[in-house]
Amino acid sequence: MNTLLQQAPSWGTTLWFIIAAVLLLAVVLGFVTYAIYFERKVIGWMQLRIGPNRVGPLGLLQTVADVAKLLLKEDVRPQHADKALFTLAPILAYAPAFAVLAVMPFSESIQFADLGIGLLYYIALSGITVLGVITAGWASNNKYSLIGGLRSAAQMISYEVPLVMSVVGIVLLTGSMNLEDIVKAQQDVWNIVPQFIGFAVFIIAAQAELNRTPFDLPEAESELVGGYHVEYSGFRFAMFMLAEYVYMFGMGALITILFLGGWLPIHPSLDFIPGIVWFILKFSLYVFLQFWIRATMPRLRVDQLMSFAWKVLLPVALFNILLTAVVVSYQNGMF
Amino acid sequence: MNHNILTTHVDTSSETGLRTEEMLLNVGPQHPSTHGVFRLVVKIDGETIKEAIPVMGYLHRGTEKLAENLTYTQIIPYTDRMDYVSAMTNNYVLCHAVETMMGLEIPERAQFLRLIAMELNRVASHLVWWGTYLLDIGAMGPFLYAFRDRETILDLFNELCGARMTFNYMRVGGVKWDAPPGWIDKAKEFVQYMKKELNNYHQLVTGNEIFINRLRGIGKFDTKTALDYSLSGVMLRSTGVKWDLRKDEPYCIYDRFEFDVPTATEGDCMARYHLRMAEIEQSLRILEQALEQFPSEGEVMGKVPRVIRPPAGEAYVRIESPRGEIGCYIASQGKDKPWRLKFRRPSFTNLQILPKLLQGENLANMVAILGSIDIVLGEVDC
Amino acid sequence: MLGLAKGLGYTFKKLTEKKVTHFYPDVPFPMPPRFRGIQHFSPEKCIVCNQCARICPTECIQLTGKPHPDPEKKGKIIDTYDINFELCILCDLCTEVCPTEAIVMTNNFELAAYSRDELYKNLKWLDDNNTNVREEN
Amino acid sequence: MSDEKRKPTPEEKAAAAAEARAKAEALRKLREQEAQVSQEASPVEASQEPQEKASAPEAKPVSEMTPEEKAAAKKAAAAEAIAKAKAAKEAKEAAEAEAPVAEQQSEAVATSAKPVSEMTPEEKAAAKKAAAAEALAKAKAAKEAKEAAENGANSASDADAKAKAAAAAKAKAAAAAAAKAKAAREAGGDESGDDDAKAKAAAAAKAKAAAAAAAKAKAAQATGDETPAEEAPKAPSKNQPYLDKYVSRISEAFGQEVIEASYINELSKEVPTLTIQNERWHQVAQFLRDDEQLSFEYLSDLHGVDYEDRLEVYYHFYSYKNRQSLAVKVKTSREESKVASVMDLWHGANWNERETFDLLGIHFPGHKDLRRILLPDDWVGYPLRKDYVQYDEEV
Repeated sequence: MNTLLQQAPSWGTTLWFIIAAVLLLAVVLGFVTYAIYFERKVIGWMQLRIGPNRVGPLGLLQTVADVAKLLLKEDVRPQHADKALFTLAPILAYAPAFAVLAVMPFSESIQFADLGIGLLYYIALSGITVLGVITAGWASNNKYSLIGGLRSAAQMISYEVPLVMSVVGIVLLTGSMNLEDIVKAQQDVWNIVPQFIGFAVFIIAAQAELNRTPFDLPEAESELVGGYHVEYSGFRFAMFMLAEYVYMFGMGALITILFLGGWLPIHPSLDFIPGIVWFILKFSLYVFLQFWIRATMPRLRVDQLMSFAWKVLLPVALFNILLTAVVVSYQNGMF
Repeated sequence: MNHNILTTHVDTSSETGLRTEEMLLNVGPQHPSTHGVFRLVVKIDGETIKEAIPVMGYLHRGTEKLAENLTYTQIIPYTDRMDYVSAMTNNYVLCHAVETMMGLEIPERAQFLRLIAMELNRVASHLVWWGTYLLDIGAMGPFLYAFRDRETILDLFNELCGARMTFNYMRVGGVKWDAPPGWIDKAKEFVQYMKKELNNYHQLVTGNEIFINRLRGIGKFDTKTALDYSLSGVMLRSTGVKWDLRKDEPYCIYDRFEFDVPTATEGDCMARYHLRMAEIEQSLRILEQALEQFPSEGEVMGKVPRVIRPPAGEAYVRIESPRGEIGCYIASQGKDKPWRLKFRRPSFTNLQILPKLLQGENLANMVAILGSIDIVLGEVDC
Repeated sequence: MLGLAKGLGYTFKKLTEKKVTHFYPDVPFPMPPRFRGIQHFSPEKCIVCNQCARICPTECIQLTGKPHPDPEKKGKIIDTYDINFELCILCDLCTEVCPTEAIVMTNNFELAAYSRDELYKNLKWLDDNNTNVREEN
Repeated sequence: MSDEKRKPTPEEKAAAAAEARAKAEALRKLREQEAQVSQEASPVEASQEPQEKASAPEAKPVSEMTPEEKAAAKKAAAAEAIAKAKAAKEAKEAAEAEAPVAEQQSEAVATSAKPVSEMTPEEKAAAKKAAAAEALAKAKAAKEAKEAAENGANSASDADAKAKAAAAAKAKAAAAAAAKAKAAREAGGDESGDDDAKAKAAAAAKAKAAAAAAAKAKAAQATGDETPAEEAPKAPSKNQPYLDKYVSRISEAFGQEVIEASYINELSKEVPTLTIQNERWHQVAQFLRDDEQLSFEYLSDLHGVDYEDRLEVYYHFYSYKNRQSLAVKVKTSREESKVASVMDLWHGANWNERETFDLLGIHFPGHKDLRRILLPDDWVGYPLRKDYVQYDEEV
């Protein structure tokens, strides 16, 4: 892939890019389909239900059926909605979530673009998603949507800060923003050990970034009925759902890379297992944690959410940076 | 609705020139957290509630008017549909009112069956509350755990009277069915199970820091306000008034059993949460004793005239429903149909304090406060 | 944090616990003997005393009688008997007052229909609804 | 119905008095036996005692008192309270002394009755005598069970404060000299009540024939018999004293006329029930809430009833402080139905009044937000009225 990127653009390379993108999209869609299935099953089991089991064997085609239903649905748009923005919003939400996947090194060989500043790229792009959410909230011309959209803006922007701060420690340790370098630097010990504080902050902030329990305020169904996507239905709604899960995919991948050693095995002696399997294992662990939390936690309140970000997470993240800086300096023999 | 809430205030900041406007938000009639068809018009400034006006009546079926053309036996199925989460207490309050007027003797066994049914129903009702309240707060798991256990109670009721929610179980002078064989043992088993399960509930929710932070100090009021607003049940007890009609004006055979009336002094949502959980415990305690002492034989229907005609006059009785004080007023003219029947519905009366509690609160607290009042819309609208 | 962890522990334990889901449409749901389902009506037992129609709180029962075909016998026999299941609340009062147990409850409860008109059940339908008849009335 | 409930007591008393006067103890024995059975018997039986000792005519005014004198009820209550307090004290003493001879008791009664008769006019004196008799009954019971007497003392003592105030303010002020003269005349002795012996002599005017020994014996007997009956309260209903208290407090503050009727509602768990004059309802309501001894701070229920010739609003109050219930009814006409709102006193009345307005069309002047609550705003008519016909646009 990297060699392709470095070639002069031609029809041939463009075709390859498109094929690669479609392939990734297919993988991601497959993930989303089964992430939703898995989520429903896991939460079902935890709630003593059996989850989807009607469509296909063990209900495996449930999500497929759901998507088919959404695609076949009438495209409803509120009369007084802002037409252009209303149409644009789902795309705006989905596109960046998908674009961030480009820099993810899923294994040593599977990576689409090896950017030197992969981490920065990820963070910068993921910030755009909030635009889609806020646009959706505004364009729907619905009060619940608006509140949801604005909550979302406040929340995502606030949590972006501790999220970024928490990974600075890793950057300090590794001395690189390249995701592949970061993984390779974890050869001896995963970042979760030296950067545990950063990990804790990151996982909490990531939860908020993803708008998932216990930070699912923008779509809090018991308060805001459905938040920013309350007026969306059919395919447009599917886009939002997709964005949410793709974003989760991205976040899962990032957390695996940053803290869990990416494709590296748990012990060098287990090297014979392909890296991608390790990656998927660690990644699934995170996704499972997501569902587990969702089955357990109640939701925070807006003001608590905001003060938590600024008064707890941010100072902790800053402290982590300081600590890491001191340790790194010490190791480098500055003291 | 000609109310000044409809006028929203537009404000222009003198410094920035930014125009801000209050927003009217219709919460309901179809909203996940109103637990039925209840509408709340809130005027919000940002997410702060400036004013709230409850609008109800979407479920008004005119039970009181219908009752004027029905015999007392016929009214009983209608009471099932008032507070459909704890229909047994509704059944009882009507029968109790008629029995008080007529001075009827209720057979011992029927008394026990009534009490057991009511207490089981109280547990079931609080379980529903627990589940739905946590759903309001944003946790979806507890709902299903609570409903699983409630299911056991409903199955017990199904065996007892052939229906899961609309029991139509009690009759003036007794109850319709005796306990089927083995039912008492099943109930005993459930009580033991529930006692254990209750600890799990606490483990799952009560200690949860997010949950505690959501509830503590929210929806606070003091005893004076509670009395002023005619609050009853847990709403009143959460302010420190030790008042439970089961204890203080014993009806049925509650005076034979040992139980405590849990009270709290904080008067906030957390206090009400703890009280309801403690009430489940106390109900289980009563059930344990009642099931133990359940008479091995006896009639379940007292001697009742073929046509029930309470003497001319009026009566008002009140009992403790899971939601508070449920009252029944009957004005009789000596006929077989009531001249006027009125239910004092605890949900309706308790809901009155909502606009006061919501003032200045965050929108997210709205659901927490509304949920902690524990309303059933079938009862509010009657 | 301890509270959160406890909660997580509880839900994790539940992951493998026995599920409580009923496989309802696939496996019929057994109802206890006293269950109040759709009524069964046996015309030969009915003495047209009208008590069921009178006790019905929603007035969903309509019936007419005709003179006994055998002129020797007194009384009436049932001619038409309709229950409107749009109104019926299955409160059990009609079976309670019936002196001959002509109308009894069954354990059947599936009444869904695509049209409201289908919910008017006549004598024949009620007579044919003779499975799972309740024994204790 | 309301008056019927109230009347029997004085009437029966009067009847009993007449009988006592005319007849001998044989009848009394019967009544004493009855005392075990009926609750009412205890005051009835007790009221005979002073009538034997004091002169008979005094008993008569008891029955006349209610219709005639405005404040009579209140005073009677006050007197009752005093007597109770005294009786309780004496009962205690008696109990402590452990000399439960009937003679001492009758003396005790006489002494307790004495100061009362000194300070009030004839009716009041009579009332007090009646009360004193009750006290005697109590004293007897006390002799049997010390605890009972102490309870009586407790209950009487809170009544005592108010009763004394009332009696001192009104009863004493009532022309003491004339009263004394009258009382003296009626009692048949100049210095009646001054001395035990004299009181006894006066009382003995008619009942002299009934030998003291026999009376004492019976009294002693009665004490034994009465014990179970004494557990049930002294009045026909256990709530009668409360009703009396409410009536006296309210009529003291607003005059008798604000209470249109007062009775114990036997059908409704014996709740004291008052019918209050519509025009002054709001003042009375305020008094009900704010008065120290009433303090009905909780409005349990509020609703209306259509009686075809009138509308009634029914209130059910509860006092958490005193642990007592009270039902109040306010009548209004069907055509121009108006009952003052109590929303400013009990917020809990807010929606209940709206509901009553919605369904019965009773207006509550003073309510801040009287709109329909359950029915749509454009609903025509008031469904719970008996003549309601649903409005049909097409007709």
